[in-house]
Amino acid sequence: MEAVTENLDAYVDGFLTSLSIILWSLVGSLVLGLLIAASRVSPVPPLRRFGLFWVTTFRNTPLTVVLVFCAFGLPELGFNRSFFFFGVLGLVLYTSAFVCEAVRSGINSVPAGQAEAARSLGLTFSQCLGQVVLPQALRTVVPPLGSVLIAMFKNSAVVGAFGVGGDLWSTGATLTSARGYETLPVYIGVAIGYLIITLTAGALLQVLERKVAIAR
Amino acid sequence: SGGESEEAAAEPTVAEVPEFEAGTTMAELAEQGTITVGTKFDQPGFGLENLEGDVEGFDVEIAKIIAAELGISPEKIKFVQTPSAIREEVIEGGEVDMVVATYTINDKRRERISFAGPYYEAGQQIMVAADNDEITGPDSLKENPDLTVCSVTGSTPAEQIKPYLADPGQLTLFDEYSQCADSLSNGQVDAVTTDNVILLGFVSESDGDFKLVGEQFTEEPYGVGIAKGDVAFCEFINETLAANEEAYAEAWESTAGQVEGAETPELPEPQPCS
Amino acid sequence: MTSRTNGEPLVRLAGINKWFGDLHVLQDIDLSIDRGEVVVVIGPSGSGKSTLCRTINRLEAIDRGEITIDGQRLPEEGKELARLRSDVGMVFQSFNLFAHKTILENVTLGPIKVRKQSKADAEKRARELLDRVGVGAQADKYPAQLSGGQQQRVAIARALAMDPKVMLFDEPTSALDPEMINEVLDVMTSLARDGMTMIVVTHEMGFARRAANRVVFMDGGRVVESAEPETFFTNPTSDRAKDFLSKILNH
Amino acid sequence: MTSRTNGEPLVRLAGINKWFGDLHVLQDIDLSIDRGEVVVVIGPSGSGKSTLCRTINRLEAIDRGEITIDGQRLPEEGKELARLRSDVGMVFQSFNLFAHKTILENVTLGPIKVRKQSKADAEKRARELLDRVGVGAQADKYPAQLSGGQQQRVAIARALAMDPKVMLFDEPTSALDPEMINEVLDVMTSLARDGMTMIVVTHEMGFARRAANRVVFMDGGRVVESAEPETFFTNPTSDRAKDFLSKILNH
Amino acid sequence: MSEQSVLYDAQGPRARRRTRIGTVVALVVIAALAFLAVRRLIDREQFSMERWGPLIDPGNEAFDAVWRLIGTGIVNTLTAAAVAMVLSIVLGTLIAVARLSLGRPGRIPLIGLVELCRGLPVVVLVYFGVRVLDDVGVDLSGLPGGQVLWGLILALTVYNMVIFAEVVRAGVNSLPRGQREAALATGMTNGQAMRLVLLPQAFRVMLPAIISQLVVVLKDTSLVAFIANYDELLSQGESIQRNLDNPIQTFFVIALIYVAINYTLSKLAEYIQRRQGRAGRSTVQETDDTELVAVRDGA
Ligand SMILES: Nc1ncnc2c1ncn2[C@@H]1O[C@H](COP(=O)(O)OP(=O)(O)OP(=O)(O)O)[C@@H](O)[C@H]1O
Ligand SMILES: Nc1ncnc2c1ncn2[C@@H]1O[C@H](COP(=O)(O)OP(=O)(O)OP(=O)(O)O)[C@@H](O)[C@H]1O
Ligand SMILES: [Mg+2]
Ligand SMILES: [Mg+2]
Repeated sequence: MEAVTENLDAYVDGFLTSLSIILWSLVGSLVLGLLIAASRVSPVPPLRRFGLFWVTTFRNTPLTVVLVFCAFGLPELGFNRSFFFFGVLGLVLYTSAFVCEAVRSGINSVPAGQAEAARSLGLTFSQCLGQVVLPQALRTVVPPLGSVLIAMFKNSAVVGAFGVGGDLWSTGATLTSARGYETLPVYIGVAIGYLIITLTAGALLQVLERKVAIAR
Repeated sequence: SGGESEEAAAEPTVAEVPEFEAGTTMAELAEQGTITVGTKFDQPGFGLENLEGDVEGFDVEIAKIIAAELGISPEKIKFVQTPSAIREEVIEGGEVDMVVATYTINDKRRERISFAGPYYEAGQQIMVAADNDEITGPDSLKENPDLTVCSVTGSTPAEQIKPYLADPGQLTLFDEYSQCADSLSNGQVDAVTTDNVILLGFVSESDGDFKLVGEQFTEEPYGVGIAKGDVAFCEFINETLAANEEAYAEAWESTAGQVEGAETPELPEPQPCS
Repeated sequence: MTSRTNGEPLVRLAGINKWFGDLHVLQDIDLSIDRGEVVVVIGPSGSGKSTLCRTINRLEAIDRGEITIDGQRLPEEGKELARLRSDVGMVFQSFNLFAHKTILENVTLGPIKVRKQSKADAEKRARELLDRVGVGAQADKYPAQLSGGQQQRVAIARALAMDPKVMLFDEPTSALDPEMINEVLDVMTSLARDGMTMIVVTHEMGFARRAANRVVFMDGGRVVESAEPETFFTNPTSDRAKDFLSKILNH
Repeated sequence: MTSRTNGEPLVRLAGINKWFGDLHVLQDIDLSIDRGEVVVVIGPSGSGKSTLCRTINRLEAIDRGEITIDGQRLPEEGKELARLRSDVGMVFQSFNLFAHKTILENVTLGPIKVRKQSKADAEKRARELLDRVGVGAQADKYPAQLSGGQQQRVAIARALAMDPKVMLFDEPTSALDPEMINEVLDVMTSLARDGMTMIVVTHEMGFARRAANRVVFMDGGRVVESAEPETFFTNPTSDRAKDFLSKILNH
Repeated sequence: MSEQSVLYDAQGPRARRRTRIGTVVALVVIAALAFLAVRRLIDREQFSMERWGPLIDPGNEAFDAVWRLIGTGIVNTLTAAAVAMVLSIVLGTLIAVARLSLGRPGRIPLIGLVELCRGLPVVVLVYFGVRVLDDVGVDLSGLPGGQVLWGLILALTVYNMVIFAEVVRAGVNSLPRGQREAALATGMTNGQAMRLVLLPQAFRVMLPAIISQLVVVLKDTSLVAFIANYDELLSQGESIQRNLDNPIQTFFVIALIYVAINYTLSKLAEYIQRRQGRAGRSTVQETDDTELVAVRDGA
């Protein structure tokens, strides 16, 4: 295991780079996913269809292909940004489809009777949404949304292969092939890095789930 | 995939019924009548897979010369794609009999495998867009930390450019040089660095969009990677190369040598086998 | 009972028609309910009772016809609809208490948000109403912690807190255990005695006999019979009502 | 009615105790049911009726006491338990038909897989039973395509297909629309007439009067009263039974 | 309509007018965006026959070779995906049954395994499968298809079997308790109840989740492209565009193929569900819970 101990600083750098990919993508995919979800449940048919198109496209395309488009297709069209930007963009586009579905199914899981009861009291659309539907939807959204985001954290490893460099995944690649370390210990190190992220996130998610849990 | 090369070069004469000492790799291969060779599939001039699935290039021709001496005709060679990062592994794992893949000889690698050759002396250089006057050599990178340079994950050039960088973030890594070339052409990176001959291939393909700048700043002797400690096979390869001067020159001229400004090299002195 | 009628009916349905796709669920319904009148709607499953009830506060839109409440035409949307709905109390079969709010919050939500009452006023009145329906002690619990009968009584208190002109009940007891049915029916009976105008879809014939001024029998989306309870139960005129009563009463 | 008793009782519960965590749901229950006897169990919600019913085929394990069926002690697990369960038919409140199988397959599954009957024999018998409960025409449909009353009658046929020695019913009609209750009760009444031994948890007092040999009243996990229906309904001895009857009968 | 009812009231004339205006605005905005995108593509000569010809013009000299490569790619992608799917469903079901029937002590190592496999990026597992296994001397090259294929299959199986196990377990748990009890009451053993009653229903209920996981498996085969050589669809795309220098066009076609395959898979699931729906709705409410599970593990 000296492969890991000798290169601890490389691992730490990689870990931090991965974290920053994750944080940017987290913000991006939540915002975009909510927007797409809003258009999917809006009463305006073209928006709904657009939302459906978006979800169908990005759910059915491999992340790798999305990233290829971002890293090689967009520059071909004259959009030049850093590979970090393109990597995060690809991850955000891909994840937004899953965020959208998690949010939408959360909203749909609120029994229609709850909204009917609210309307019967004379609550307006926005009161109904803010007082009754969304607070309850939030509680059902948290677990699947958490899983989607944790999956995104894991998917961030793929971004590393698209020119970003210096993240946890490509640290592994550098150590093995350029510096000639054995693959097994190096990638056990990489795996531990990701486990730290995903297991921590999983634990936080459980705490959050318990906080928002509802007695039914 | 893999496959046999077409008549890209004049085919070396295949030895009739070669005799080898029993138990050697040569005897085994000659007996078997086939050989598996690791090479690159994405490197114009050295090893590039065309749409039909055949590989073409200098490395491929070198492999054919060696195979011919074993009594193996070109169509009996199986080419396997070996990008930089997996070359040692495939040799260690016995998945290939040898690797001819712009493979720089160095001591770190010698810990895991052995090299025959070198069969070519390359050197690392820098390729930029034709209209780029800002970069004149590796030192320009240190002067301007905004410039980015691309190379391949796990390759020696990627390691060797690092001292010339002001900031590690300047280096972009992909798993194939062709991706670096794409990124250079669409402006995502400012330079690509690796061995000059590889770069020459891209320059010639680019219709004048790319150029090489500065002198070569390293020495990259290309060797044939073989199983560690197979001295007999190593010596056999060295002898074969030395004995086939004409085929060697022809191999160069029909492949990498077609690039403008490339001179036909002399076969370098072999390093001792170990 | 005619004494209760003073001029204009409180709820008036005229020529109501509604389709679900191809299904004609309400067919030319005409119905007037006077101030203080208690109408029980019965009929076989799928006959359109719930749909009828839900059109009255426009939880279902109608396709043809006109509904007026207290002389005012039922608005189709927006603030006006919300205001009108606040005057029509509704009690559902499945209670539909807000699962994320306490009992007290369930009852005060409407008064505070819709009637703009102060929190203190709303809570005071809510506690009175909860006491009246017999669940005052549960005010700080969440709905899931209450029995079905208790939940339904809270739902009634929630509707009452808006001081509605009319109350709609859609099978308020059919999701309840037998012992709890009576505690809810008792609250409803006392409401009826106090002069509340009520439209009640139910299978509880005892309640109909005891508290209703009129029984409306529906079948296949139409009002087939409409009569005083005594007349209806002892001497139904239509075959369909006879058949239905025989099925439901002979055990 | 004593004529039905020939020696040994068919089901015997002796000193049964059961806890759910801290909750003592069955307390020292002693009960014997003779061959051909029909016992109706009534009592308030939570009094342990369902639990009692479910201990008899060990869907709930007991903590103390002994249950024997036809002289044989109830096995605790494994193949012997499965064999014994196949002799005890059970009908649930929520029907629990196998949703992925047709009506016919629902009825033949047990005979084929447990009794190892041939498919042809099992189907012949299944069709007879389905005819007997009046749903023969639905044999090839799936459960979801049937009304609740029809589903419950299939569930009875499914239990009968195993030729059980005793049938357990846990509130078989309380998930049904009022119009469908009678069609199920009629099937049960005819079963009782044919001499089937039955233990029935129900709130249908009409059925208890009509078909039961004995009414067992439970409260708080204990058997509080056990008497012939006529005696029980007209002259209950315990206060709790009186209170319960008043709650449930006065509407 | 049912989807909207929790959010929206029945529409009145004003709401209908607002919706109509919204529709027009949305259409205009979408059209404008599409126009800008197309113009950019034209500016960059992305519609030239030089770039598209080899992909869409059968007369083009490279056309046959390109589609032969793509064809091999599809076959290889489907092979890896299909084998991994079958293995992970079978193993996943076994794990689920074990987890459902074992007592607490037996369950703990299983839960540990599940957490470990789910905590790692698939790409790391694929790396272990195709590179590390080889390095530590596990030789799969004797199997039909070779080391890389089986390394990939192994990695995808390990990653997905635990997810399928969770899906199947959730499916069994979502069935009403009464289904199992009715089976036991009929005299079936625990095993019979599981096999004859619970699992068949769990699979039906979880079909959407299972299918979306199958889509994930299929997509994940492409991860091998930058780890080792296996000529699946994405790798073939890379080698085509290396020769033709038309990344946008090539990867557009590649993406389209992925979407087509995956979309067909999802539609197939819907079709099967609808057929079953006609035959008999399941005992549980299908949409919400299973969708949630599907979404949960989908990404
Ligand atoms: N949202 C809907 N979409 C389509 N059809 C519906 C809808 N709601 C009700 N229906 C159908 O309309 C008819 C009348 O339904 P309704 O619920 O009003 O009957 P009901 O008399 O209340 O019956 P029950 O006693 O079962 O509650 C039924 O056939 C029902 O299936
Ligand atoms: N699985 C369980 N775990 C914990 N407590 C239980 C469980 N099942 C039943 N109980 C509790 O045991 C008591 C008796 O329940 P049981 O269902 O036998 O009553 P019941 O008389 O059938 O009531 P009902 O008329 O409501 O069906 C109740 O307090 C109930 O909450
Ligand atoms: Mg109804
Ligand atoms: Mg019960």
